[in-house]
Amino acid sequence: MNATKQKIRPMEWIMNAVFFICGFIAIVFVLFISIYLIISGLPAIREIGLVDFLFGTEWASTAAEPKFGILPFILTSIYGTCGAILLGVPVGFMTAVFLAKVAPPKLAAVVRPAVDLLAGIPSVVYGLIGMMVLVPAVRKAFDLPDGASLFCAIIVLAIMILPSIISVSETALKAVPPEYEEASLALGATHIETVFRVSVPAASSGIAAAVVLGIGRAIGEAMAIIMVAGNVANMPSLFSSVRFLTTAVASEMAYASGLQRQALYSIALVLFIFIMIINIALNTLLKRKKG
Amino acid sequence: GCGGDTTTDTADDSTTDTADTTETTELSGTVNTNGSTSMEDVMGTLIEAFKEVQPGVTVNYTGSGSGAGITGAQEGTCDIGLASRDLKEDETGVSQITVAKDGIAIIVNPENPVSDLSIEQIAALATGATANWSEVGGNDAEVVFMGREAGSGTRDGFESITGTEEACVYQNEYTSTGEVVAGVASNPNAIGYASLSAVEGDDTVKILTVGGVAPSEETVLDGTYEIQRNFNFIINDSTALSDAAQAFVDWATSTEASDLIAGAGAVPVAE
Amino acid sequence: MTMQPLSGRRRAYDRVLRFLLYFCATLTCALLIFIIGYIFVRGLPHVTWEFLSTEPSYINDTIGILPNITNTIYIVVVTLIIILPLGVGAAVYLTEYAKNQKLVASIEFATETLTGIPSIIFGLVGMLFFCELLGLQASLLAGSLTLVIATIPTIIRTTQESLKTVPQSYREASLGLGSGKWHMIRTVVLPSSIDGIVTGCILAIGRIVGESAALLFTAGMGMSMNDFFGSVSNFMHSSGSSLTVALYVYARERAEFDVAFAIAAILMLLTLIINLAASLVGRKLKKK
Amino acid sequence: MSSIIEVKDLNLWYGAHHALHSVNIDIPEHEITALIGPSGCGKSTFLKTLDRMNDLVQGVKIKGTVAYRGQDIYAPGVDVTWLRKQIGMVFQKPNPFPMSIYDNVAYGPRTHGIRSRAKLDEIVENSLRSAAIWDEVKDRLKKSALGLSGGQQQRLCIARALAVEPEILLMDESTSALDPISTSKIEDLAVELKSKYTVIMVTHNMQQAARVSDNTAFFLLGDLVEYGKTEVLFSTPTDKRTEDYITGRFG
Amino acid sequence: MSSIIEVKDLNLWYGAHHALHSVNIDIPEHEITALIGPSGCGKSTFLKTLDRMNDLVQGVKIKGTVAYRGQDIYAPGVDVTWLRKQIGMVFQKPNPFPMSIYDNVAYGPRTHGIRSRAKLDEIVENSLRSAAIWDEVKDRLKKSALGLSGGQQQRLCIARALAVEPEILLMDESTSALDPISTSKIEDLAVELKSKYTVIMVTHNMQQAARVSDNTAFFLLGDLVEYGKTEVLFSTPTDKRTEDYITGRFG
Ligand SMILES: Nc1ncnc2c1ncn2[C@@H]1O[C@H](COP(=O)(O)OP(=O)(O)OP(=O)(O)O)[C@@H](O)[C@H]1O
Ligand SMILES: Nc1ncnc2c1ncn2[C@@H]1O[C@H](COP(=O)(O)OP(=O)(O)OP(=O)(O)O)[C@@H](O)[C@H]1O
Ligand SMILES: [Mg+2]
Ligand SMILES: [Mg+2]
Ligand SMILES: O=P([O-])([O-])[O-]
Repeated sequence: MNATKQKIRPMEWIMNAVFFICGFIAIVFVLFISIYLIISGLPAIREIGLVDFLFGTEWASTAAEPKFGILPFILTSIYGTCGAILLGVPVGFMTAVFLAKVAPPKLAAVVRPAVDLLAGIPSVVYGLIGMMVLVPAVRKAFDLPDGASLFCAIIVLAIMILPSIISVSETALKAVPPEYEEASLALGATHIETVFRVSVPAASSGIAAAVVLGIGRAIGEAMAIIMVAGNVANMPSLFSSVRFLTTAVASEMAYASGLQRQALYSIALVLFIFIMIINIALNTLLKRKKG
Repeated sequence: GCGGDTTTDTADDSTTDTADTTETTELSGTVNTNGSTSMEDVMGTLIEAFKEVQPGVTVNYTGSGSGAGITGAQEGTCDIGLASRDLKEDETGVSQITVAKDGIAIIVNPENPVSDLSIEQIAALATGATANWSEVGGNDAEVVFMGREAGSGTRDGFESITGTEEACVYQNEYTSTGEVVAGVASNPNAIGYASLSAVEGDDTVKILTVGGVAPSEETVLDGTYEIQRNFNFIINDSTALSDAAQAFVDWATSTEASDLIAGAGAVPVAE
Repeated sequence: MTMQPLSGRRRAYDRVLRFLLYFCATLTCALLIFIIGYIFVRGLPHVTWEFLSTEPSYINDTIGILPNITNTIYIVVVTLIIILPLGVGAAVYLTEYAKNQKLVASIEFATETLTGIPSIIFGLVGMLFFCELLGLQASLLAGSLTLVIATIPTIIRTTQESLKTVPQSYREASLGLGSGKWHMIRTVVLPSSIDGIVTGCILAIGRIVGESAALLFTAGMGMSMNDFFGSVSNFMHSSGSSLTVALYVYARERAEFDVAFAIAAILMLLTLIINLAASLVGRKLKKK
Repeated sequence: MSSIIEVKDLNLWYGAHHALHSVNIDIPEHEITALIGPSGCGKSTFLKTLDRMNDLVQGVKIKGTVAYRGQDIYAPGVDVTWLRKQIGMVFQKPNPFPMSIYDNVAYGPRTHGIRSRAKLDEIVENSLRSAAIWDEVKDRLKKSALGLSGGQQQRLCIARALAVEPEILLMDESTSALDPISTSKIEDLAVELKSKYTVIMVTHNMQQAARVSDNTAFFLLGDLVEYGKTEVLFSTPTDKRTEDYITGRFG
Repeated sequence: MSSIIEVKDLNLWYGAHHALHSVNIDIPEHEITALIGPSGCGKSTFLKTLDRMNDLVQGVKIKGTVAYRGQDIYAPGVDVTWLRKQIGMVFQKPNPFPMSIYDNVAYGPRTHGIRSRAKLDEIVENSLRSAAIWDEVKDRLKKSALGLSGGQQQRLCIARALAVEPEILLMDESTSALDPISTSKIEDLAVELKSKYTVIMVTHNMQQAARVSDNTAFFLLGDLVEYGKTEVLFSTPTDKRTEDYITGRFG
């Protein structure tokens, strides 16, 4: 019996080091992206001027006298996201309530994997259907010169955020302790009353998180909407061809050079800041749920 | 679209030809080319035929527009940049090697009764000065002008020849030749421009005559069809090409490749 | 004591909400069925053995997607080989070793942020860093490395989630018996969380297969066959499009819609398989 | 005293598992009836049949009759929401809703259509007073109920149940998650409440049953083994199994 | 009898929260010492200081000495894994590993380097016998431990702790999640074990402390209020607070 003689365990020591290195590298990746974006995004803003950059209404990056105003992109991204949320959230939320609380288990067991499938479909596939089905349909239905528009982008985005809204809200609804529902039922409330008056409020922060997540998805999507939005740097209106922040980067990235290219990095930085804000909101919501 | 039988024959010929001349070196490696989407058919054909010449070399083609080809060559993200326009003065550090000439076809939907326009009329349609097809002898319908993104060589060629730089009103800015063709094909009121090599023999769109001249190999070569430009390889001045890349450039700009280029719809320039 | 039936107002509330619930759920399902149905109907007829097993030819005017399939496999394999050890290791470090709670919280926040970053941004950074600065050109390797950065947070997070579901009492019991930390992790923690790790891995594959924006500018759009394992230089410099990028290119740039739908159908099948595998693995290992 | 609930030949199955075997029991009004027995014997199951909370469980089959004031509650056409308004329930773990204290208590009345603010105020105050927690919470009615201690939460749950003016209060081990001091408060409360309500409580704690209840029912493996006045059952049990159980050396 | 553990002036802080205030206690060998006190008084915290399980908690600060057989376990260089092998712990909720019964018991010995199959078989059997569960599980050693009932799981955990041959067994409310019959089995077991081991048990249940233990320590808000022979402490407590607590009318 000897307490002071500490056994040497090389494996313990090695694994500690290995895990530390893994953690360290992962962190470096994370920091790398953020720092890289900030560093490469700043010069153009400095040269163009923050106000001109953010609030300029004209984007003509290749003109003889180039203009780098990204207000059209910012507004398009905001309108597009809001539109997608307005359409997607009610449907997604109600579907989640249905799956979590109302559907017979067997039906839910069929629908849930289907929703997962919807979430797993690559965004270009959504873009393809949007471009082949939605765009011509919109052109005919509204008698437009061309169907590719903000409207199509909103619909495609709404469908794309549906699965994440459904699955995050459903998880939140399922996490509501059954005791709450029992208590409500025991007081003589009906099932539907219980769901909407007790379960939904109890899951509200989770549902809010789903909405915020949906916002993040929508604002960051590029490939699906580049296929349906027309991509002209117009100020947004529902049936005009528009560019989002993401598609602005995507459309010029391949050939941009000089200040134009730096301006794209600045757009990416603006996008990054949007995402950060959304993430902080998401984090506080999730924290509140835990606390 | 390319003519099946004859091209295959030519490819076979060239294989036998080069087998004699370049027997000495069996090269290997990967050559990445990136740029003009107008050059897609030409490049696709050349790459495929080159496999027979140098089986060990893989040539990859990425179609992202001429601007991207020039930037790619400058930044070193590809070995050979592809541009359907000539380099501008401020594009330094790279040089160009012309492989072919190509017409820029003005295309409309097959339903459109218009079949000939003058350059001035085209410019007016592009800038929105002419907003209705009836003004140029078509149906009473709004003009939908479709074109390419700012980095496109085709756009550069079209706008500079028609004198509409920065004045065009695009309903849609597509990032490739194929998209413009598909866009015009699907909209009865559309007009657009695209590489002749891409639309020759394509019956989903109608190719207009310009000032009465139909674009063809002859009219492009003799200059009577005015809307035309060069297909160029863009090479970085400071980094030497790999042996494989050099071999590809040499072969593609030699007369051996002429028939292939012509088969792909462009006009070979090698003598 | 007589029984009073539900008041009219309560009954109406019940009915209206119930209707909305069924309506929205039906809408979601209808959408899904339409998407799947449309893709399969338009795509599957063009999926032939020839289509799957050849490369495109300009001379013969044929299109095949074998190069895209092999490119996709390359990207999945290379990305996974890097992110698996790194991601799982980092997750283990964060949940089991890291002492400084503040540091852990900020790293968790950072990984969370990274999962929310749009892939177009990864594409941009990947192009600048891997293709230009490191001189990898537009290549499958650069694409894979870009995806490493894009997916590592997902792996870290799913692994962390499953490590956190291992009851603390298992750890206490193991340490209480005099185990060292690594011994505890190896014998108790990892075995109990393996299902979550495997599921996370499958989901990462799904994400890689579905990725397009980050690859478009880092891996190129080439359609010809690569011999990337032929030599080191080929491994480093092969470029080309994955299935999703090929779908984009055929649909947008070449107007080859049948090809695009055929690829879409294949991608749908892949997604289906990946989802099934994830849930099967999850269920099977859970049972054990 | 008259019986408020009469159970005849009640059998219950969870799928294939026969959880209650022909239970017959009459529960007298305005008294406290305790249900005791080892874990898994069916106490909770039985309690839940009284307000049909078992309806929520998948695959439950029930035979026999449960009459509440002479009316078979399993007869077709019985409105469960009405039944559950008559028969309140307090659960093992305090389960206040994640809302304010006021909203918790007002939840039931609101559900049943009371909208008037003044009326609600009155009901909330009275219920909280009846549950002996008014003084502790009257200054923080708008605060979240989750900030209360376990014992307070449980009394709040009782107040919430009382607010819909039930006739019967079912309590399923409602003190087992609480510390001794809170437990005693709730026991006192139960005794007070029996003047207005009928209380049926499940307990693991035999001493609690002995202290608080008027009648005790002893369940074992789904059988109602013995049922009678609490003093009698604890002092002179007639069934050997009851004796074994209550003389076990456990507290 | 001699003391196996001597605690001097032990103070513990969780961050800013001072959870143990200058605790002094000597724990005699081969006896059962019970720790009682209301919830949150620091019983578990104290117990965990004895095998340094508190090391795992973030932000813990400990002052004072804990001597195990005269050796300060908080001295630098002490090998915690060795210490934890000497001092086994059984937790409140049964926590068998999700492995077979055999592997659960063999886990400790394997950890400490025993590989021989015969040796392991012997240890497993002996430990399971000592924990009075051998007969119940001998035919299903290869089955998952999670299939056992709660009481069996807890005895399995005791067997697992015994398999590394500790000198002291710490039990933190190890019966509180169990039914009365399982509880009695574990109490009997604790009494049996004290011939070979020293047992320190935390309990909420004063009757259990009275029934089983030789010595009792009463904690209140982080203070060790009173410590002595169980009979003495329960019959003639010297501190008013102890008396108040043990004469409360709760079981
Ligand atoms: N939802 C259910 N599905 C299947 N079986 C169940 C269900 N609820 C309870 N049982 C089973 O029915 C029997 C009686 O359970 P019940 O909960 O009524 O016991 P109890 O006496 O309340 O026990 P405890 O004192 O542990 O609360 C048990 O064997 C239990 O496993
Ligand atoms: N990890 C921790 N971090 C911060 N405070 C803690 C921690 N663990 C316990 N405490 C606090 O220390 C005090 C003592 O806790 P401890 O768990 O020792 O009480 P206990 O006597 O075992 O109570 P119980 O009977 O409920 O188990 C409590 O106020 C508790 O809130
Ligand atoms: Mg129960
Ligand atoms: Mg404790
Ligand atoms: O794709 P382009 O040839 O028009 O640059």
